[in-house]
Amino acid sequence: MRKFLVVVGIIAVFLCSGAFAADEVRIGIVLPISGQAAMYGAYCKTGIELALKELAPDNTITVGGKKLPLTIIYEDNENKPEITANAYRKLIDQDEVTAIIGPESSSTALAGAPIAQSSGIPVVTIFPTNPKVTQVGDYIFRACFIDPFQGAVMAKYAYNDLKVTKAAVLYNNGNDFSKGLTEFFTKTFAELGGKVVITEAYGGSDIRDFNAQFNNIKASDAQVLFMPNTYFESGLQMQQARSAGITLPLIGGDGWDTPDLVTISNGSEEGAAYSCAFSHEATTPQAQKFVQAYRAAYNDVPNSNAVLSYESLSIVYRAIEAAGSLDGAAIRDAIAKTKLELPSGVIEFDSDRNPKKPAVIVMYKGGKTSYVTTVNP
Amino acid sequence: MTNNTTNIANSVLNGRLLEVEKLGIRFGGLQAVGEFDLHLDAGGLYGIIGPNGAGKTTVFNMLTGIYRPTEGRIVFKGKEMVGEKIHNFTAAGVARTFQNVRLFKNLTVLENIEIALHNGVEYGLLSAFFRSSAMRKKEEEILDEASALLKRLGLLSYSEKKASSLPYGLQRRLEIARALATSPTLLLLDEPAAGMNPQEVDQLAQDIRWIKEEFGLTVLLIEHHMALVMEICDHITVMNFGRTIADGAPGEIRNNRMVVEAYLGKGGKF
Amino acid sequence: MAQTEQLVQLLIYGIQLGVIYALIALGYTMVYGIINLINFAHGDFVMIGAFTAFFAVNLAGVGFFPAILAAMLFPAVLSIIIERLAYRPLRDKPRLSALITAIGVSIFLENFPRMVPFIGPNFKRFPELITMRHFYVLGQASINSIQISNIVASGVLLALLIFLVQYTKMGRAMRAVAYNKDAAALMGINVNRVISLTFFIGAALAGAGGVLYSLTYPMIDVLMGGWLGTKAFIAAVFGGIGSIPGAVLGGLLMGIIEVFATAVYSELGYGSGFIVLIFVLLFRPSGLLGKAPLDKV
Amino acid sequence: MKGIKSYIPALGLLVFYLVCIQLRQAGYIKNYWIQILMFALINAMVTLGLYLINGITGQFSIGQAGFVSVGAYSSGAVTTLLFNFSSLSAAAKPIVFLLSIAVAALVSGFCGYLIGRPSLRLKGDYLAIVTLAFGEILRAIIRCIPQVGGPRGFTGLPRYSTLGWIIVFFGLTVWFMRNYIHSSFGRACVSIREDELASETMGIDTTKYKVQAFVIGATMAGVAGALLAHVLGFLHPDQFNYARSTDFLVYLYAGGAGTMSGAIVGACVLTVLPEMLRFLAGWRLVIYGLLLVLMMLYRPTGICGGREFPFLVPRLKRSPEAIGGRHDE
Repeated sequence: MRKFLVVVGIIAVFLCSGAFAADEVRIGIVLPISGQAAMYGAYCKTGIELALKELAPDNTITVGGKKLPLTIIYEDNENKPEITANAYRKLIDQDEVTAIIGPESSSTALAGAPIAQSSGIPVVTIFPTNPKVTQVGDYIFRACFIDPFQGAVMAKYAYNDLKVTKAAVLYNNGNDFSKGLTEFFTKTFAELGGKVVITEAYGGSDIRDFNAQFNNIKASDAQVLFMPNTYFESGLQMQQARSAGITLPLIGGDGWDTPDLVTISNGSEEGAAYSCAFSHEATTPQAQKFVQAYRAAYNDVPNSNAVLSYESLSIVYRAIEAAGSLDGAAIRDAIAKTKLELPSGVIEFDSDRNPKKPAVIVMYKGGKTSYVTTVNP
Repeated sequence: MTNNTTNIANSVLNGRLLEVEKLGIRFGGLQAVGEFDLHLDAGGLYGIIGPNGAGKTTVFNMLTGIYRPTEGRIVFKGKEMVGEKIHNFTAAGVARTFQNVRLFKNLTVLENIEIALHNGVEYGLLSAFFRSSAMRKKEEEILDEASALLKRLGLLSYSEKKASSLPYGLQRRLEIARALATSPTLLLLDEPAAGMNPQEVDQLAQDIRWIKEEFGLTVLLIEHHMALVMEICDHITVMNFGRTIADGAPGEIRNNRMVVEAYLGKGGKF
Repeated sequence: MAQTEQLVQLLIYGIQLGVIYALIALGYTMVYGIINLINFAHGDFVMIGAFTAFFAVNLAGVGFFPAILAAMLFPAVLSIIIERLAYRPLRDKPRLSALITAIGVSIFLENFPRMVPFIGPNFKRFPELITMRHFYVLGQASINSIQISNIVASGVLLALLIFLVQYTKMGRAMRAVAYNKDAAALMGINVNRVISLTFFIGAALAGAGGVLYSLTYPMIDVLMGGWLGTKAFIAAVFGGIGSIPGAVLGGLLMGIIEVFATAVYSELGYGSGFIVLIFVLLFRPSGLLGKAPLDKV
Repeated sequence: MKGIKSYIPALGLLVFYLVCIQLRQAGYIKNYWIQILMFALINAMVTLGLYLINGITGQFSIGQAGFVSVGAYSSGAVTTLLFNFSSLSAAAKPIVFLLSIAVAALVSGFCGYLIGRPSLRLKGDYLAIVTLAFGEILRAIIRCIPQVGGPRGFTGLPRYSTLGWIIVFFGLTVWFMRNYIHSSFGRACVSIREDELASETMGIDTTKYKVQAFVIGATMAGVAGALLAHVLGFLHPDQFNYARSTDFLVYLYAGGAGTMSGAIVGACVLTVLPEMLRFLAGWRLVIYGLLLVLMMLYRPTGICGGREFPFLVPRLKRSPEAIGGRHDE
């Protein structure tokens, strides 16, 4: 019985620990800090921290003429839907945050977004490319592009720039992002007059052997190979494809956009092209400033996760300032009216709360990415 | 399961309760038992003896459906039983104990008996889920029946004890009680006296006779303990190397040269 | 490529995957054979082995043989410590308590290195220890130097294991303990030592498997052992858990079936491996080479 | 008197619900904790199903998440694809919701039969592997069904499950489970765990009861899955992977596989624990793993240590004639 009381006491302490001072702005960040996607969480954190350092070096935010302290609360979602729902609930109910940034993937964003929508808390999700995420409601925004756009971009690139008509696809049928890009690439490529002659799948990020798939692709008459997968899967795939004797040009999506890809693909990425929001060669002052600041802080080139997180926090921070209050609806409206110069260009949201921004196509050359072309929506 | 019902069931049968003809089983290439015949009349007390590895337990396993014989037939109460599942043998009225006691060790004495009363349960799954009044009534009946049976066998004061906590002799007795709870007409006892001291064996002999009469059973037992078998059985079958080498009344067996040789080698004597 | 060349090529791919499954499955089977424990943390020793080799090569600059040796030793020693601390106290407790402990150990082993700064959650490239060369065996079907080294290394390790189990005193002791722990103890066999040794060997094989796996698919991360371990466990059961030849056969067949199923229909490729497994178990309930447990009556 | 007594647990649950609701209204309990409580009770239901299969019947299933996914997806299909839930009238909503749960129960129960029937020849770890494989096959199949979103996840499910619904179904699950276990059928299952051969010689059709346990356990998981689907409003096939099945196994044995209380307490404690450890950030799962090991070392029989809450054991009266005093013979 005594033990029972102790447990009840502990629980009570936890339940009551949610009381905060009112004149403080809290922003919740939901990221995969543990679990299989933890490295993305780590990248996102670098972008958030950099943005914070630039925007609020003294950890304050000016709301309606008053300078208020700003607190950033990170929550782990293990990249799992249920845990994301819990993280959202905690941030909204217990920490009483003003806005939420994250999570990073579609399958988790879709579990969290309805909670924020019904609680009237504005959210900028970082990297969920599934169009359905922002369709949850008017409080839900995203920083990245959506699958249909990016799929179409790569289809156009293959058909118009590479001038090929027969494509092969290797995708992860356990991954929403990969599946989405595959669908829209196939659709647009067919509309343009090309044909996806072979689609091979694999069943999840744990799979590391793609030889059987490449064996089939090699036997097909495809002229380009589209691999809209994560950087580590694609890094291995590039190696195995080359080792299996596949010499087709390789193209992919922004899942490839991280310097880590090269460390895994080890040279086999030469000539591979992909679409992303941001090229670190971009010449705008915002972009250059960001790349330099990032390099100074982390001694690395920023990847998509870092850029998008940086932009997410900037959007939310500016919107709270612009709204001049901590009211959810006011901030939501301010986010919708965003017009900011950010590293990947001038960010504005369309009526579906997706950012209107062009995609750039970059190519790996000598282990580095180099700018190829820009495709507008 | 009262005294009367089982008595009536037996008396209806008049004649052979169990007929086993040319029963045999092979494991791989090994003929474990062959050409085994057995005829049991209702109400008798029969024994099978034989040295270790003679195939006695294998016969029991075939008579209870655990092994499926590769040849021969088993007719119980006029019904062909070969190929039936174990629980159908039990439902037909064959119950057994095991050489190395196989109680539900972690359950109470009472629960052991209640499980064996399973076939008498008439309520359905839905009644169980909703714990209907009919179900509760039946459960109370089962509880009473189990308690009554335990009382008859002198185990009632142990009913809430874990089966494994009972002394060995009582575990054996509980196993018999559990077999009785399935309302058998034929009870097979596999070495009931194993591990018992002489006093306990004497008590067991009395018990077996008493149980047979009290519950109106036919009993077939396997035993090493020659004195016990000779004392209580009406008819004895002797096995060696999977075959019947002799059968008859205890007096005949005692003087059968082949039996003596099988047990004690040539020149032996009981 | 012609039909037969295709088949030969797929078979080579299947064997390449299968030998690694087999090596890891051996550890499962040995631990299971001795103490009936499904060591859920076994897959994580694959990861630890891979990381050990990674650091040995990158920090000390050693070659293939010292790397694989280090990758076998470190997890092996670690597994003895874990056995001593986490599993031994539970040996007489219900079997499933040890299983849950193993799951806890696995969660710990997967998440602790992630928090260590120089390991972290990121994927790392495994160094190239063997120069990649292709040898054509039939038409365009080829086998490469890494595949050959996998097959040879696994073969050597398997031969060593069989020698150890069949022809040494310790191996006899292991078999005795597997057969009957109490009787073995009465015969003067130090059961604790035998169990420790089994964990040692199992984890060493897992570590070696980790190196070979990482050579073939040169990318490592802290969670790499989870799913690989599960696959190997399935392979061990498929072949008949507790049986050493069974683990080898199970692993090889798993690899080959997976590759062929994927080649036929990649959308369900990895699911089809499971379907085959279920069917095999329905017809051989104790796995391919497992002995049916004899219910002594 | 006796009649009232048997309603105490149900009344207790009702009081618990009312207290939760009142405290939430008064602002003492945040929705966050209500949601965790909902997940805890749903997990407890799944674990109870597993308890019947593993704890009572002594089988070894490690694919429980597969049954949850079947329930979740099939109920989602009913509310979202068959009916357009949000356009239904307020009166029709609960009916459709209940219908979806019934469908979930049927479909997952059928899956339990599908996996239970042919694999009963298998023992122990072989059975475990088949259940694991079955769960993974289900996941692979769900990925190939575009109607429920395939790998992109099933979106737009109505978030209709409330604490009230969940408490009702949790209460029913516990009650049904208790009644089943303490019936002749439950005893038959226990006897299979204790000694399958002896059980068979007691006239028990062990095959039938093993299948029955599988079907009931799967049904409970399916109902829990249906509730879960309508808490989250979103489903993804990878939510129900092999690692999730392991979670349920851990809930069961960490709580104590010997009793219902163990299953319930294990699921609740281990659902809440990771949330309480949130302040550890990245170290959370490291500590969780350690705690699990320490708990099994110092309390190998689980949190409940084989004890059962008294109201989970129905009492029967022995008639005096049957006992006839304490003297034997």
